[in-house]
Amino acid sequence: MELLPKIGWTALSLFVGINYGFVINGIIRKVMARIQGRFGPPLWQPYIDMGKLLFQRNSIMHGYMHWLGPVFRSVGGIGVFVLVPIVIGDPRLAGFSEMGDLLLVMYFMFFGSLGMALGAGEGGHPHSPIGVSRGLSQMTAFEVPFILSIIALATAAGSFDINAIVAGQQGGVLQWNFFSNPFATAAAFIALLGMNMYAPFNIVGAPTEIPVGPATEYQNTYFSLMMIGRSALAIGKMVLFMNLFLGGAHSVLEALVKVIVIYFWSVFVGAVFPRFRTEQSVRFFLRWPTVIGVAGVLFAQLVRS
Amino acid sequence: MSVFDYNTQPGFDLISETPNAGTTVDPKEVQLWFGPQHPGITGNMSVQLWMEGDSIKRGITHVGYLHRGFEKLMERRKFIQSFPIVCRMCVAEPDTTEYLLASSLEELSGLDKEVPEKAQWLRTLIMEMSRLQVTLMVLGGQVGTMGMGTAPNWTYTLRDFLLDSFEELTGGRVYHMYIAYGGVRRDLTKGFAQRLEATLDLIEERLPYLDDLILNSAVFQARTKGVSVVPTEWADEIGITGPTLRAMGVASDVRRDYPYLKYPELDFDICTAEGSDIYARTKVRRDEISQSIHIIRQILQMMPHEGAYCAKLPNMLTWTIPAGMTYTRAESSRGEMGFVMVTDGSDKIRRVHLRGPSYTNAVTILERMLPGMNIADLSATMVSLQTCPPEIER
Amino acid sequence: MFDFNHSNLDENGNPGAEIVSRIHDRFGNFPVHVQKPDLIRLNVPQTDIIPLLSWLRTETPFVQLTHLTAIDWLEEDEFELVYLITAPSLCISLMVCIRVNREKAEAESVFNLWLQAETYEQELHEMFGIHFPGSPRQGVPFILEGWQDMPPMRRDFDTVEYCNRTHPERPGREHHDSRIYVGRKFGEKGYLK
Amino acid sequence: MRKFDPDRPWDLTTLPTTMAPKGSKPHAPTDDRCFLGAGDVPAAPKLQEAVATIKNWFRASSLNVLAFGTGCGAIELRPLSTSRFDMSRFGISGAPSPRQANVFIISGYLSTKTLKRVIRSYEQMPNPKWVVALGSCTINGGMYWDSYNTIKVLDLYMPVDVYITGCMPRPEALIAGFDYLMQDIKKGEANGWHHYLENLEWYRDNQKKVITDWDLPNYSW
Repeated sequence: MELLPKIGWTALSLFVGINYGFVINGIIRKVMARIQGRFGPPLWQPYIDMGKLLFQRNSIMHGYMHWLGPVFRSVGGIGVFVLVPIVIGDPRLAGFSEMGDLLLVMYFMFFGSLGMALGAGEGGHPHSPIGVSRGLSQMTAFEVPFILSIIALATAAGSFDINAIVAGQQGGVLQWNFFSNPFATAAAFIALLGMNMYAPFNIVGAPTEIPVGPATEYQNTYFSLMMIGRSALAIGKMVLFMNLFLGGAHSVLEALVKVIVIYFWSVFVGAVFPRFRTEQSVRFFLRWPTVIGVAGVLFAQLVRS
Repeated sequence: MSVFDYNTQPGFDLISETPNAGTTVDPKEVQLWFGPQHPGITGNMSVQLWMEGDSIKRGITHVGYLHRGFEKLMERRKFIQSFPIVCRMCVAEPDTTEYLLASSLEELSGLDKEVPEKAQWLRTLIMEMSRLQVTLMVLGGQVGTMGMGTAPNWTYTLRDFLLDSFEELTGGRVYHMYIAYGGVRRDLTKGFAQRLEATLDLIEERLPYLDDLILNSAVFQARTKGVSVVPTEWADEIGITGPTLRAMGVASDVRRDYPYLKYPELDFDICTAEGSDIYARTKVRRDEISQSIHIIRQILQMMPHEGAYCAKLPNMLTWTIPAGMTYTRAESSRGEMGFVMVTDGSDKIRRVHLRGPSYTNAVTILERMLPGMNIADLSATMVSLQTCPPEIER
Repeated sequence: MFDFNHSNLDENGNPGAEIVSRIHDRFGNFPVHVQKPDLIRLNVPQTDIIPLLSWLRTETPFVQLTHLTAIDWLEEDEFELVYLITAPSLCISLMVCIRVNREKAEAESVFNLWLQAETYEQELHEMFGIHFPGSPRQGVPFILEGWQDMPPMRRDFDTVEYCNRTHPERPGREHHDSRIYVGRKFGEKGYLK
Repeated sequence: MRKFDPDRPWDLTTLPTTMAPKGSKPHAPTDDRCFLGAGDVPAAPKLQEAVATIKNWFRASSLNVLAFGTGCGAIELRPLSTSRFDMSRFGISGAPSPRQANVFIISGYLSTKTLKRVIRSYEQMPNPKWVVALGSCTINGGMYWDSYNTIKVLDLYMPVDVYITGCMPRPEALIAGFDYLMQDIKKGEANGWHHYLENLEWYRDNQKKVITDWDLPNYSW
């Protein structure tokens, strides 16, 4: 496909993806409210919040690095989103997936948080470094089972290319990695709980401990940029999980449904748990999920040989 | 004799808040104010922390943000004018302080023998309802400090149904001013018992779900077991009372030890737990909810339906009380509360001083538990000790 | 530790008689007032307070300091300090009262016996100006911040005058006595006799 | 940057965005390019009005309340935010840090010690911001009219947009108060924050009269 239309289609899908993230965010707020016995905010509340953030004024700035933090964060999210194919065999909705593989996607997932950490540290509030250290230690911990699970999938598919992994799962539901390698799936979905930062792993911005964490000093427009980045990253991650474990999607509708199903896995877990302490969270990920991940790698080797 | 040497803050001068001469400040140390503007703080107080990474090296409690000088104001008011003041001493649980004021002045004036039977039952009822609603609030707040929104929403709603009963009985949701000299202000309304019973049934029905969310939750147990242990030897040294003491396994309760009102006639257990950590204190609170429900049901059954609810009173604007000094106590949801009450024969209180459990819990105990604590546990610890700042500074 | 149990009752069924006679034997005849069965008030000279409290803390069941407060007897030019000591095993409290001079208000600290006395003494120092030498945090601001007047809980501190001087009022408000408003509505007296 | 026109108070775009009050030395950079809306091109009045209406609608529909329970009224904020009354229905939610809040609920009497922290938190909130004051105590001192440690009239020390009477106001009263606030914001009349900046010296004088150990900066950024 020509580069220019490709950029156009990717930008369009990014726009739709970010908006879908906002919609899902509204649904989540509503669902959480219903679980808690509340009526909940209107579905379009994320859009109103976004508009309000844009129309408030910033009153403080801690240097340009501080300002760049949300930019890095959004770049990370957008990077993940554009590198993941959305619909199988549709070059318009494949993004730039043939130009990068899983490792690049994972790099972008890490990159956003690192950039945010750099910017947040500039704020100077003690909550920021505490939140950053919490977030980075938890991230390093959940990366272990996640990477093990990805190694297992790559072993089975023989490649780190997402398109190849998706192609290997075609031909029936039982061909999905969700069923063909349950160990890798379990490890990755537990790691997903940590990535999505719902309870019990919402230790970064824990409001009763270190309010807002790294983002303590961030304000309106910074926040709106972070909302965009977070939305792109969340949808990108869900699409990635859909491709890795649920056999990709054959149509846009299928993709939308699978994304919301994967998303609500962590939302429902988050509704019924308090949060861990940092070291408990790290210990959690390095214990059973890691063992399951190793089992997933061995299982993949066994099946292959 | 002290288990705690005060000078565990080496080289630090508390008055000027600066390091003493000749000592160096650890460059890794960060000073952090936990409150007063902080969602995790209980009420309006603050803890000044010196942190090293995630863990606290030492800290000081600062109170006084809510000081209104109640005791000074009550020296200027007539006896009847003191009621609106005392109930604001502890916002969440106003009935205990109302009872303390009424009973201490009744004792000094000799009015206590004239309080009718029914008034005593009604006082017992409202004090137990008040304990129940605070305990519900704290039980949800305990897990709310650990980031779960579901359980606090449920318990706050259950508490709100109880507040409806308060409103029906007294006219106020939060501040009741129900207990008056010589009895109470108002009789039960028609059908009140049935409606309160329905609320109690609802609470009892929801309790198993709350258990699953809170006490039986693996994450909650991991967060709370063995955390913020109050050493048993502090019980005498610091004068700990209430759920904090009962969580050490000591069955101590003012309702049983210094019987007042109708509690001697009621059948209830004193809930204790072992471990003296946050989990034990939460468990004590959870069990007390069941006990309170049990007590309220008994009261509703045993209460006489006929009779006066208030004694014949002298003219409140010219009422004088002979000189005397006494101490009255009652069990609040946090522990022993008491009034030192002094009168001098005039129509005003000479001196009144509130003794509250938060005084020791929030300052003496908390400051001694801070070194080595993780900042993630601070908020949970404060809720489990039930620190209530308006009671400390009044 | 002497043997103390509920069988040592006086004719009124008051278990406190034993401890009172013990204190009288050891420290001399203090005036005693039995306020109620579980509350006994002792008026003690200032010099005897620390020996008495140490003895109570170490050799009797009276191990808890429940409360420490002060009363300002302006007419007699004295402060009265009230130590409320409780025996949890017996469920009896002792109110030990001492009088200190108001001009040179100073009393010995009981921080060495009970840890939480530190906070009570800090508050009394701030609110009454009673100094407890040796107690930590004497002079550390506890409740008030930037207070420059006399300690506010003293009887001769006039809160209304202070309030009118520092905190301005909303214009249009004439009185704070509700009786005047009621009087305008219901008659001159304002209330029914 | 254009001058603020008192005849057009709804026109929030005329305000300087970096908000450096007279006589203060902001340690925030004065580089206007970092701040959104600084380079607004003057548009036709009709268009400006329309833009301001849209902005105000968004601001009114998403209010973030600062988590600072200054007095007893804070106990009714919990029922307000939980299942029974649920303020999130109206787009009101909490904000743990003053940097992200735009509504300050003064929940009752203010002691002078708290007033200092309140002023600091208030100034740290980004503009536009609104103050809701609860209870009789903030209006005229209420039952604490003769207390030596509480202030009597809140609007001498900070601008108040909505007063809610009662001691303490019920959650329904709070919802009604928020409704008034939202209507005022939509009409562009809730301009207390702007009044504060314009009359900062007067407010400062009043504040320094009650806070005897004044150690705050000229303006807490």
